[in-house]
Amino acid sequence: MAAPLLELHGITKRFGALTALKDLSFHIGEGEVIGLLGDNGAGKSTTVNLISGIHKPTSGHLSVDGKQTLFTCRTDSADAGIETIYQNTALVDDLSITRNIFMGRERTNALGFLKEGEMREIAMEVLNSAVHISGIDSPDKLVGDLSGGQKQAVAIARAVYFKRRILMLDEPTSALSVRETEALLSQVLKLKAENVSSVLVTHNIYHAYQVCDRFVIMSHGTKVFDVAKADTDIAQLTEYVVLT
Amino acid sequence: MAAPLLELHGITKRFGALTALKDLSFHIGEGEVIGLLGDNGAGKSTTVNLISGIHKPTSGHLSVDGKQTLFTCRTDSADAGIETIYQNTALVDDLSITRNIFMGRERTNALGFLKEGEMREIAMEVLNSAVHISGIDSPDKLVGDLSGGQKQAVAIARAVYFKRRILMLDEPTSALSVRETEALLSQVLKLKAENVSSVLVTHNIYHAYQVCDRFVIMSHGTKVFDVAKADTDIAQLTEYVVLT
Amino acid sequence: QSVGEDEQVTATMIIYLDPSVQFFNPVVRGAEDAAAAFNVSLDVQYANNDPVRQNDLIDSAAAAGVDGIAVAISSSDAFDESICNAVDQGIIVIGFNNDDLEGAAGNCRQAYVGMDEEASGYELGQRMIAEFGLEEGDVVFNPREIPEATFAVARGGGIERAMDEVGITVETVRAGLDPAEAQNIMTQFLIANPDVKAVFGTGSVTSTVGAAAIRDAEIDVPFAGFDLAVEIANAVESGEMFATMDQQPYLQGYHPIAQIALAARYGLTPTDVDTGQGAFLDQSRITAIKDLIGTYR
Amino acid sequence: MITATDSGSAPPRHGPAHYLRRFLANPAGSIILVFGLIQIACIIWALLNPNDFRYLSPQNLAILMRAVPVLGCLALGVGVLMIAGEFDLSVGSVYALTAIVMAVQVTAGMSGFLAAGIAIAIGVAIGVLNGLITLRFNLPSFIVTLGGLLFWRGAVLLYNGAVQVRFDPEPAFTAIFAGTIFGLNAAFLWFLGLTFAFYMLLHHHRFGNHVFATGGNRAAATAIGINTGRVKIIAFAIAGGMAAVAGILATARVGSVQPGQGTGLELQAIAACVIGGLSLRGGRGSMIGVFLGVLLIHTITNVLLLIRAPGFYLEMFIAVLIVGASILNQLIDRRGRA
Amino acid sequence: MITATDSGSAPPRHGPAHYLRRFLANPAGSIILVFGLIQIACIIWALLNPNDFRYLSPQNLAILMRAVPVLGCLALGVGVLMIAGEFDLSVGSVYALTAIVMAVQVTAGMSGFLAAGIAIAIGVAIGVLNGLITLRFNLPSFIVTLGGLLFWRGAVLLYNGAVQVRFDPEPAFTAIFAGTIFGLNAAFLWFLGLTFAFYMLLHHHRFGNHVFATGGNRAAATAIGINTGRVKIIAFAIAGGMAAVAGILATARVGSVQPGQGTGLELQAIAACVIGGLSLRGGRGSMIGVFLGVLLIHTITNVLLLIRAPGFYLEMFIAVLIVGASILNQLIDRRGRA
Ligand SMILES: Nc1ncnc2c1ncn2[C@@H]1O[C@H](COP(=O)(O)OP(=O)(O)OP(=O)(O)O)[C@@H](O)[C@H]1O
Ligand SMILES: Nc1ncnc2c1ncn2[C@@H]1O[C@H](COP(=O)(O)OP(=O)(O)OP(=O)(O)O)[C@@H](O)[C@H]1O
Ligand SMILES: [Mg+2]
Ligand SMILES: [Mg+2]
Repeated sequence: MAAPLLELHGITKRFGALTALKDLSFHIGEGEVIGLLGDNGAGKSTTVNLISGIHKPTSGHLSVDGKQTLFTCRTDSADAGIETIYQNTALVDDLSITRNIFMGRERTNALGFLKEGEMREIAMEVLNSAVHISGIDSPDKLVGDLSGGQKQAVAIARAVYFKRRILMLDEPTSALSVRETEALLSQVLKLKAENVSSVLVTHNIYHAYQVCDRFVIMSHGTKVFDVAKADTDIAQLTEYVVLT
Repeated sequence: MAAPLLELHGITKRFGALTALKDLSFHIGEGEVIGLLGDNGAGKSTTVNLISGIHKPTSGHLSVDGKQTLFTCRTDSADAGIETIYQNTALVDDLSITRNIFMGRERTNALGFLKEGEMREIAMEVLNSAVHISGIDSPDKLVGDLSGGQKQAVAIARAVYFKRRILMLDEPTSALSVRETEALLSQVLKLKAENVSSVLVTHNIYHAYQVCDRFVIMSHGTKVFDVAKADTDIAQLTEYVVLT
Repeated sequence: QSVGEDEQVTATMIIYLDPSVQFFNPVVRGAEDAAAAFNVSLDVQYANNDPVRQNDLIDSAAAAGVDGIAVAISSSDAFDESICNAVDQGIIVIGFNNDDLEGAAGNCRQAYVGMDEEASGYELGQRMIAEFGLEEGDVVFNPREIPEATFAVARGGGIERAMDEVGITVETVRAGLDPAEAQNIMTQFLIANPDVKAVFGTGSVTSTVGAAAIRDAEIDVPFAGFDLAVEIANAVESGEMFATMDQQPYLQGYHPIAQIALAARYGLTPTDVDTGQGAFLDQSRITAIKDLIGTYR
Repeated sequence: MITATDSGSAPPRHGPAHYLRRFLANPAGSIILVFGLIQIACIIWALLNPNDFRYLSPQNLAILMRAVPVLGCLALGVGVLMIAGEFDLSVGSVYALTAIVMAVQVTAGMSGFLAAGIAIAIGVAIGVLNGLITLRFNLPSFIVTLGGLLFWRGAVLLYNGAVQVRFDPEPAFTAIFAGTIFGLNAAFLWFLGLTFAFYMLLHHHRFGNHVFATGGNRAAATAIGINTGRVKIIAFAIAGGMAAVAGILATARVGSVQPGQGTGLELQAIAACVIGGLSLRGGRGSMIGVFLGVLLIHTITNVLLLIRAPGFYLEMFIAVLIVGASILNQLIDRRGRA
Repeated sequence: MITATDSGSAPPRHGPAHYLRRFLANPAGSIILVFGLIQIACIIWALLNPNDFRYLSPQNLAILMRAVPVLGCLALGVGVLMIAGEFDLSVGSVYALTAIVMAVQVTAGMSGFLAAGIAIAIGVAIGVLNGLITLRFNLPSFIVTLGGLLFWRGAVLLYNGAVQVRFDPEPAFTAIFAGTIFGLNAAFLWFLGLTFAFYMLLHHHRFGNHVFATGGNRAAATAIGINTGRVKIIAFAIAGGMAAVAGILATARVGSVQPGQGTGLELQAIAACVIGGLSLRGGRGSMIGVFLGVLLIHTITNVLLLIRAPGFYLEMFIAVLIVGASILNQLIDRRGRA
């Protein structure tokens, strides 16, 4: 088999005196959907941020396509084809939906001036197709005026639109309604069919079981279980998540 | 039957041009657990904020124990015995867990000086009993350094500790792990046994069905369904939430 | 006294405004020349127009153990205690540029070197009245950089006294220290008040831009001011400006330091010096002085 | 979808209230309205009393055009930086320093244009330095640039002592920066042009989008891949460079530089920005707002001088009117949203 | 539970690095360390060169005690307000105004104590007014108090003209506010006492908890039932009142008031707070930090004066040293957290 898309090797991450991740290793294969599960404070978001280049590991390293590397900022991870939906959504409240979606990846002409009409249209289209969120009548609305679920939908729309090789989803459905949650999960499967891998962080084991191919369960900053869907069932997963 | 604990009468709430709630009426009985369901942007959080005194209605009014009233600030609703877990947690990141829990309701001596030792002990106890959250080793930790679920646990601990007559829970489990979610739901039932009413906002209909006595389903700012648990089932609820 | 023939005398000069005020350039130069001539180790400090800070400076100089202090006594009351403490400690204190309004009776300083700014304002006012025939009922304009600063109160007060005597009204406005902004404000005032019969600068900023403001407002009135700068000298020379008042600041720096050195080394008693003779500079006198501006004038 | 009206399927018809509301939803909407109302009041009054209130006299209009650009250029630069979430208190000192350097060089025989270029380069360099210290050591820019305020003010004295410097450039220089073009003051045209350039840069260019994102939520902007450090440093450089431009315009006009000039301009520039609707916390505002904020401050002073308000207490009236205009702005703004 | 060490069940033993880290985790930890280091350096130097560097001479210690309280009191008040999330730029003007009013009243025959009470009442009233305007119209306090800066400076002139006023209160007044008690300067004792009072109020009293909550996250504080408007107004009142206290101490010491005094003090006070670790965005900081910030600024000036640094460039040195101290502070702070 070819080298995995992305691999973590013995990653440790400390915040001052607190060790959030301890010697964590796992890999993400091509077209694979991984469920990253674990208790609150287990280190799931820290792992996602690390893979996105927001946090730098205290020790350990990553490899992309088998080549050892380190992400020092978000641009590095974007270059590696990683797109992330952050737990805290990472949106700028004072900017419009369109501008949030295209933030840092604006469509511009040769001089750097924005193609506003074009971006606006795409934004509207993405919002309507990727997530069927209600109540957003205009892509010019400020993100700060949206409801919790609407904000999350914008973050999802952005990541889905720019996805390339790996999509990281940190509790993407926490504020979503039943209908939108279903839509998102089927998006993940659709992307998988397009050979985009995903890492889904969630506390809902049913959702994870519904779409994931493999499960990585974390506890207190370490990996305690790493199993393919075929080799496990919901009961066992629940047991691992709850009891470790 | 006695007058309900709290009743909403024809509440309308506008934000500028947007009508978030339109002629909304429902009531909360004594010792009743209500599931407030609905799509993203349906107006659930707006309803919760309104009952908590954060938003003032554009028209309509409330009644508490049958007496007509209007909450103009959070203190009014606290006087009426309402305690809220907000969707955005409403915590001050730069303060410690203890200070967040006792914010605005500090234990002080006659001169207003804080009884820090006492509050610290209670905080620790509440965190350990109300929600069994992991990773919080000290109530002196700053809330800003906590994980998403840990923050939510602090907000829950605060509301549960100060609960009196009605507990409003706006998507309280969105960031919680399986274990903590179970703990919270059983808390709600325990409080019901102590005659504390609850309003649970959630997108997880299974959770709602597990603990609620009655369901209010909202769509586009209006109530579309109001039904006792005995008269419905999960399938019908899902249908209403998803299709309206 | 305490300092030997070959030892350095130490002295601190304390100026009440901030270092960017041009007026004190010749003062400092005079002090430095005296320091070089009399083997004095001199440091110059600036109080930035804050009496509390000036107290700190006097006290700090005393604490550092200098032999003498030259200080602009810009307040009649604020520095009495600090100066008396320094004198009690055996330090020679000489006032310059500004003195206690009660003179030697109001303060422990041993001598004063300077002139009377109120008097120079009064003199300029009288000369303008005489030269341009200002009369009762007229209005004159006297913009002030910082109206509450001592120099502005004294000079402006002198002008007002001269005008009052004839029944002329003095209009004033805060102009600030920024020349461009001062010029704007003065121009706008002149546009609004076309009946102004004469304009008086107060400090170096208003005196420098006054002629240009009159030009901008498209009116033609006489103008006079205070202090010396190349622009001011040019304006006086070209006739755009009637005259400017100077007070020989070089001497206000030279004398105090020289006197401190002589008093510390030989016990000579410091004495008052009046530097205000020959303050009035008009077209007839300006050319001779022009080249010395910024150094000795 | 939640709609504002119950009009069903027919396209809703909009009354004037609707358009007013849409106009006010524009970030600079309410300040445009306030400014417009004040101008209309002044103009009507001036037409009724042409002799007592010479607001519309050619001299007064000329003064307006000459007076506004200095504060205006400072405020544009400071405004960009404020939107990016940082302060620059050193602009007043940089303004004085660059002007002095330019004047001294011209006196020494350099061409005015070259000297102006050097002045701008120095301003930009100081801005970059402020930015590097702020970011490298994670300090509040308030402290760093307060240090800059004192330091560069001292550097002025170190460079050329406490003496006023004459500025006598070639006539072409004066014509381009202080002359009259098409009947308009050249400095004012520069200011207009720069306002337009900054408007385009901030509101319709990629860089501006990054500035708003950086100031609005730095953590989110970083998480999404914007190099917020670089954005901030460029914004610092712009503030420093615009301080130098202000110095050039002021010096070309007055023909001399005073070492103490520019004191307090930093607060005035920030005030103009805040009046124009910029948030002190960054991430919010518009360049048109800054432009009108500057014009509003000047109009207020101008009107007070024209109606011969007692000059001694002028600042009191200015204070009252500035706060009053801000209140009016806020009330209109609230009405637009409610 | 996630633990820092792998030590298993035995209680971990702590090395000095552990205690240093715990000390630095204290909000004022790193400024205490920076201040201590600078003091130790000065003291060693003074002991080695007792004649050239008279840092430890009784006279110099007396100056320290006389000089610190004025800026100190201003900074304490401004600091409380900054933690609550607002600015007050008018404190310098309020300081001058209240001092003038007090001096004029005493000259007119009033008792010094009564006049001081009136001064404080005026300061508090102005603070409340600032607060009401800021909150009622939802304006940035920056603009409102910038208006206040200009307005009250003008009011000084309106009240008593541009003349300085003698202050000759009863001897008891001078003894209590500027005399010597137990060998210590009375004003300094007041400052110490006020620092302690503010420390208790902010860090161990309910009100302080509300101040931190209001400044840290106003929406959350409101949602949880804190009357954030009231908290802010009280904080404004404290800032105004402390400006008056600073005026009283300054006037009692100097014996006269100048109408222009106090210009620029607002920025110095904010600088002292920021150096002491307060955030410009509110919600963070400690009163001990403010106290040490003031002492640090003064120590720097004092040392420069004692070594007779050239006054012409004094502010440049001060700027460099302030920024340097902030950098040191930040580096130590970061080390404590890393
Ligand atoms: N910036 C930080 N500073 C200090 N501690 C942090 C920081 N970020 C996270 N932590 C700590 O690291 C641990 C892991 O946090 P993380 O956010 O990764 O948990 P998580 O698994 O995502 O939890 P949740 O399910 O609640 O989101 C927690 O104990 C948290 O308190
Ligand atoms: N402060 C506000 N200003 C303007 N519009 C707002 C504001 N708060 C909410 N809204 C709008 O009101 C509508 C209802 O919002 P609300 O937060 O009540 O939804 P919700 O039912 O809680 O949704 P979710 O499940 O996503 O949390 C949304 O369309 C939202 O955009
Ligand atoms: Mg997480
Ligand atoms: Mg909600």
